[in-house]
Amino acid sequence: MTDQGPANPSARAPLLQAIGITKRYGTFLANDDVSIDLYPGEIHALLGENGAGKSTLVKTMYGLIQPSAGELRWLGEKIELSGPSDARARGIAMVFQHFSLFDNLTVAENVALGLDGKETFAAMSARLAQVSRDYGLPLDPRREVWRLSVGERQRIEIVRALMQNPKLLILDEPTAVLTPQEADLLFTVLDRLKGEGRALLYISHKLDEVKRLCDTATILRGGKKIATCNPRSETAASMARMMVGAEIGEVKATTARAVTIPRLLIRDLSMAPDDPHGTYLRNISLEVFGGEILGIAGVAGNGQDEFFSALSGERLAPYEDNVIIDGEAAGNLSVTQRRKLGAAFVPEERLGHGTAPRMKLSENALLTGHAASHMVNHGFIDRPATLKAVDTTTKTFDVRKAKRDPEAASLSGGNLQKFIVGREILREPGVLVVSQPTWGVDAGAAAVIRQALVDLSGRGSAVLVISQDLDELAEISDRIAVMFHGTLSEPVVAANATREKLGLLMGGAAPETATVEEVSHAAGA
Amino acid sequence: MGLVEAIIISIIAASTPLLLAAAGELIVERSGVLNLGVEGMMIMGAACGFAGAWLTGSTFIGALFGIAAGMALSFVFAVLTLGLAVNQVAAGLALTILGVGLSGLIGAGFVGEKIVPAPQLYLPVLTGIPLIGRILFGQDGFVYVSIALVVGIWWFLYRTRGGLILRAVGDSHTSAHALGYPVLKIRLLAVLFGGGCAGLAGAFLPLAYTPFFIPGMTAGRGWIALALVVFSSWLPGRLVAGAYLFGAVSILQLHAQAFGLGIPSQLMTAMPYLATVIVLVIISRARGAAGSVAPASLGIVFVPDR
Amino acid sequence: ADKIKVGFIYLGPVGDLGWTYMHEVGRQMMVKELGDKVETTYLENVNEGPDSERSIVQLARTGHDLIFTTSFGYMDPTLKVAKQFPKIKFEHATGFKNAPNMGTYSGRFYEGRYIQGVIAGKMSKTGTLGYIASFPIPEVISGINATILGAQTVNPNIKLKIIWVNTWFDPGKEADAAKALADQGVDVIMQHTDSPAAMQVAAQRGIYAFGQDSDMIKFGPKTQLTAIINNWGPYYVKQAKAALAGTWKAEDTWDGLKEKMVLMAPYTNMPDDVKALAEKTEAAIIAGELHPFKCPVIGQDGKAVECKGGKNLDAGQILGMNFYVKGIDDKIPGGK
Amino acid sequence: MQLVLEKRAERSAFIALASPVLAIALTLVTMSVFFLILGKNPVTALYVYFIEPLTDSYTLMEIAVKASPLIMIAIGLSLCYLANVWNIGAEGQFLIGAVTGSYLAVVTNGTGAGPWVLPAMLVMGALGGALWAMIPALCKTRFGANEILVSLMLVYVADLILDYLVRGPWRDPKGMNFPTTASFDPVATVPVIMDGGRLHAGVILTVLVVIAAAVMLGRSIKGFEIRVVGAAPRAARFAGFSSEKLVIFTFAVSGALAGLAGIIEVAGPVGVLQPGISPGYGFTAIIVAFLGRLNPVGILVAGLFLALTFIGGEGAQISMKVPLDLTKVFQGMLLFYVLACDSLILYRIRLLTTKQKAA
Ligand SMILES: Nc1ncnc2c1ncn2[C@@H]1O[C@H](COP(=O)(O)OP(=O)(O)OP(=O)(O)O)[C@@H](O)[C@H]1O
Ligand SMILES: Nc1ncnc2c1ncn2[C@@H]1O[C@H](COP(=O)(O)OP(=O)(O)OP(=O)(O)O)[C@@H](O)[C@H]1O
Ligand SMILES: [Mg+2]
Ligand SMILES: [Mg+2]
Repeated sequence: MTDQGPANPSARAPLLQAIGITKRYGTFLANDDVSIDLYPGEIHALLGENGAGKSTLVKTMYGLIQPSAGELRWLGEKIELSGPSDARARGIAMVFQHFSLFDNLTVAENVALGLDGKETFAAMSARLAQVSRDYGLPLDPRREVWRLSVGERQRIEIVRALMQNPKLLILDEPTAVLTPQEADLLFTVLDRLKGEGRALLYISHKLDEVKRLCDTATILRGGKKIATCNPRSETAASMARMMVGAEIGEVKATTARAVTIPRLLIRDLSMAPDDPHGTYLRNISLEVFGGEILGIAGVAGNGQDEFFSALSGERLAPYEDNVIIDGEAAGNLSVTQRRKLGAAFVPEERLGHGTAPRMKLSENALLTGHAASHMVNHGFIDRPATLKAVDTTTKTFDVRKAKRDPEAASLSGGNLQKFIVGREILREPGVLVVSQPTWGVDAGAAAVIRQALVDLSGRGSAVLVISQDLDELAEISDRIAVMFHGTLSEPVVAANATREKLGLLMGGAAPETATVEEVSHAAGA
Repeated sequence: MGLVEAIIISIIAASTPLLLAAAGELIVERSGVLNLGVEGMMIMGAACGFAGAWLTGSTFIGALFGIAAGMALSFVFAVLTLGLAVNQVAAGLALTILGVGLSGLIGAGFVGEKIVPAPQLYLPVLTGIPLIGRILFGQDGFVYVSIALVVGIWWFLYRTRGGLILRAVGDSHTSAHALGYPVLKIRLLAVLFGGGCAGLAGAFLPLAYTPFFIPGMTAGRGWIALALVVFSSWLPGRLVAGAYLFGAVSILQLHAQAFGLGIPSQLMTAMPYLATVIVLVIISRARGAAGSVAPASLGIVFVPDR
Repeated sequence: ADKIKVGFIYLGPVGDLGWTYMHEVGRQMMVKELGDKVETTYLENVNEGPDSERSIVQLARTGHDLIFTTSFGYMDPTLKVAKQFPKIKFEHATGFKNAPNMGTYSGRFYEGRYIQGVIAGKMSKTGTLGYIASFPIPEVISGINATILGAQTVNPNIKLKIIWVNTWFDPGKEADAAKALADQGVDVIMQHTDSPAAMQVAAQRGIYAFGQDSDMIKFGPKTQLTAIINNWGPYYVKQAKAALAGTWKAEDTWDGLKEKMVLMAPYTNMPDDVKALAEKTEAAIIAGELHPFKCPVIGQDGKAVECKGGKNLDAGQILGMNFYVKGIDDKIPGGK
Repeated sequence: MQLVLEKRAERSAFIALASPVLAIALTLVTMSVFFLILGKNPVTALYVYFIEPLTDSYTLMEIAVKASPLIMIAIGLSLCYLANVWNIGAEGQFLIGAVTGSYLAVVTNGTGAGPWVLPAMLVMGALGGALWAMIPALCKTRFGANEILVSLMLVYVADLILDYLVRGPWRDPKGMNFPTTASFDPVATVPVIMDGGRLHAGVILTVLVVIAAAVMLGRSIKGFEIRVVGAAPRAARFAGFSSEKLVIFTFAVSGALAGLAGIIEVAGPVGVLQPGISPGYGFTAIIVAFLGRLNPVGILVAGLFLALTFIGGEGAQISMKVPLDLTKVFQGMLLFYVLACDSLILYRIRLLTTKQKAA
């Protein structure tokens, strides 16, 4: 962390100015007259709920999309970016929210593709080794990307951006997939870049991170700029208020959280992954009681996906008593049969996994509802019943949408997530397994979802939450376990689980011995 | 000329149109596009190639006509699948129907005409070397072009930046787009290249193989070329092996009959197709563990955000 | 009638250079000879399955008086349509079913094959002939037998290598088969497939070949020994005239060299004595002195085939031929 | 200038209706241009192609007869394609269905067997087609082999099996050794249901298949399963639908329908088993499936429309003496236009001038 206070913007000339940027998709305004000034030697945060237009704005700055109105100025001069390579040529680099990597190509080839090819491949490779050593971001240039962990992939993105020696570096939610330790490492790098006099634009949903790191923050809401402020003189709550435009309620614990019998049991589950890039699950045992929320922390790619599909029945466990739902051995039962036992599941990926994007909400209600509700009679679909399920979910969870039964893809991320969680909770499951319930969801929607989970457990259900967001887990879980390389740690009572302790477990080290550096290294391996 | 040498020469000739068309399709598929219209582009290449050679008296110009015809047809495909994001399977099949019809119309006037076949290389000393002389130094231009093409494709894919970009586009069009590569333009070029190769492959038939034109003379070779690309798991080296293997099976079954081996001719004729199925199964199975080698974006439409 | 409409159903495209093409040549000859008196129509590429009946009906319904259906597979549909349209005259090529208003016609192509056999037997230095065969139907088998019987008259030890390509038409494959034969030491190639591909291969290899369906001398000026020409024109003219005159009758016509439905292209690229022998053979066949399937015909098992026709095999035996004669060292595909 | 597509937030219902009309209009315009170039009167030509066949009962029946196998096969294929399973070997399944169904006709020929023969033949045909389709299906589910290529390669093999049988073991003993089975007995023949033409009972089966498919896709959970697996495979798995089972199911159904179409064709309009029983129905049906937008009713209309172009094309050969290849060109073009116009359902098209591009 630097001790240096926020730079005084007015004293220096801005590097890049966006003036009155407007981006129209059809009739929808993704950006509406947004202006922002970025200064060298300064980290500027860009905040906003899901769909506020953050990515749209930075893609405009990177030349990837063309604004419908407004202009960019580079060192005071008006510029028109014809494309990303044009932006790169001026010294603008970007780390994308959704990785822009090529799985079947090597690290070096991926990096080469992000550069403009003026040097030979050999020279580029040498420089790659140099840069990654300099910034402490080790990479094996010959490995293919699909073999790498998420953290390593993020590293490629960052090194690739650094190799352009950029004057302006844009990072779109870079810490979403990192362990706290990895994130700390990244912050060190960012501070160093700032010290080198570069401008940084930083997008994140994690407000404490922003407070720690950034000198200035611009807040977007509904495509419009709401304010530019100094994050250090704001509180997380005040910034969240600006983002959402309203107070965000605290999650209230329900009083009746009587922990009863174990409703979900996992017994010595070991499983090979079905794709070659996956993680082996090793000897996982766990009990989730009725009335409790058990959180599973861990860096993405440590077996959570495999664990989720073993629980949901998308993949069958080796033995039927590996998974026991409400007393029934379910390890070899299909998803549908498990749902019939009263289990419900919410996967991490909203579009394409939790829902079929191009199908209507009523059909998406049927997606999980066909198993254990009255939507199907003798093999035929009861249309009115599916529509009614949509209406109920809409009302109970405040799902905002343009019409009664739109396609899933047309909903914003937060609203779709509310729909999916609501769809499952309204079935009053005895066991709910939910993965990343609020991933990339804005604060308002996140609060609604978390409250619903707490309420469900209050009604006696067993809730298993897989999440990378430690704050979220701390807020709602009763106990927390950590997943690392396919193994699961002993759960600890949430009240005793400090960030430090969990962070070390997430790095796979026994808490007493490991140092931060070792851990982050191990997490990437 | 010994029997073995003669058989090898026949195999090379039979394999050449397959290799030419498949090499082009390999590039197309590497860029992430599946063009099932190879048969249609080939037969157009045959009709126009013959027309060109007959009108000008030059095999070379004929070949250029063939290439141009294949490219023109592939351009129509590109407009649909790249410009209008149309389903590639459907568009490819439609392309074949269109190509067969058009080639019939164009070729109708040339049926029964005759041209001088493409000359074969003759180098005074080298061609005379026993056994390998004719094989290495006595082929027609198409054969050398087909080999050069595959070597060139290998070099391009693995040794140049352009090739790296092409592979990247086929692997993930979203990432390539995010990095500022013009995905659709690159695919357009790939599709046109594939069309040109298919056209050249088609032109080979009336210009070198059987120097006259008849409607439908490609007789399903375009489909075989498609199978070869999969067979090769999108690798140029294996493509050569596959094409020659296929040529070898189809030639050797004829020889087996002439030797009077007494196997049902239907079974013999079915051999290459059965062999393709079996090889497909074997490679797919072997690949299972290592993950798919197909370009990850193959056949998926891409519509860039702007 | 002073004017009739004549329709043709073709199996292939008119430009196939082979079977369909020769019917088309015949049609054009009819148009040339009869001028305004006939109006002709053809439907090409008519599949032998479900489409053929409709195509024939379409011609029948659009005022055609005389309809030629030019492939074996049209037999049943033609018969069916003929029954529906008793006033219209039908002629079916190469089949064996007929009706009061449906005749059949075909050529005795085996006569030409026999002459080719004689020539080939003389011309071959290696003593091995090559035969590119399409499908093992009787017409092809009788052609193979006639060939070897002819060849045996000049070279009792003649050998025949047969390749079945399972297609009437795939120039590439025909060329491959020709190459395979040439590579195996064959020096005269005969074919029962439609394209000139084999002729061109033979030309490249400097060996001999015979044209099929039409005179292919253009594709092998130094290669073609002769060709069997399917000469449908005169027959078409004759039948159209009969229809015009009202004298048309349903008949089974099976004409050969004598009636000029089968023609031999000029004998070229051979020494005079061979040419003379060929001409003599042709003349003998025309005169009825020589029959290619003169009894006894010895089968592969060495026994004489039953002689149903008195001196020769009868028409049924030839039209349904399903055995090889002695001297062919091979098996008929699918045969028992 | 550059063509740019913009995704619509929702598919446009209006364009879904307007697009086929637009596509046909464009085809007609293009055809007219062709005819003008060929020196023919386009109005007459279009009349011959599209109207004349509709003006008389024989050609109307023929349209139904021609369309029937196309529609039946296309319905099966549409299930595959909706589920993202690429069966392009329906031609082979058609042929094998014809073969397995004909087996009974061949062995009972002349034995005076009862009326059970035809129903049993239809069942055998459907089973044969389904089993043949199992080869690519199992190669895909077991080994991950690409079904497009396997199913396609098997077309050639099926063709050769049929060929082998009718030239060898199944050859009509009284048929002068020509490559055909004996004509089927009346009990082995699909009955004609209307005088003066070939309209046969198989057409009724086709209509039933269309209705069944429409009900299944629109109303049943199985239809939903097919659509979900095709549209979002992971979501389908999450819903508890197995994509592997569905590969088997859709291949089996489409193989069975193709096989059924095959045996109906042989036992109906053709009446014997012989080479060349299919004028490429299996491939043309792919086009019908797409023309009909993978929707049963759409396929019904598309099949009839394509049959109309075939029969109109024959009419044009007869009365205008235009070559058959022209009809093929029109068919290819029609499909292009339909596909292109359909893309407007999902996307909006904008033309950018170079200037707008920079702005
Ligand atoms: N190509 C597009 N067409 C139509 N709408 C789009 C397009 N791209 C983005 N949008 C819409 O624009 C809005 C802003 O999207 P953007 O990705 O900029 O949000 P964001 O602030 O980055 O959100 P998140 O926090 O989820 O990343 C969203 O409502 C999104 O649905
Ligand atoms: N100038 C370049 N820019 C971008 N990529 C390149 C360039 N040259 C080569 N490549 C790509 O880099 C990869 C490796 O290239 P190259 O063989 O030159 O590397 P290398 O380090 O010399 O490897 P090796 O030691 O195996 O020969 C190839 O995939 C190639 O496509
Ligand atoms: Mg974003
Ligand atoms: Mg090197």
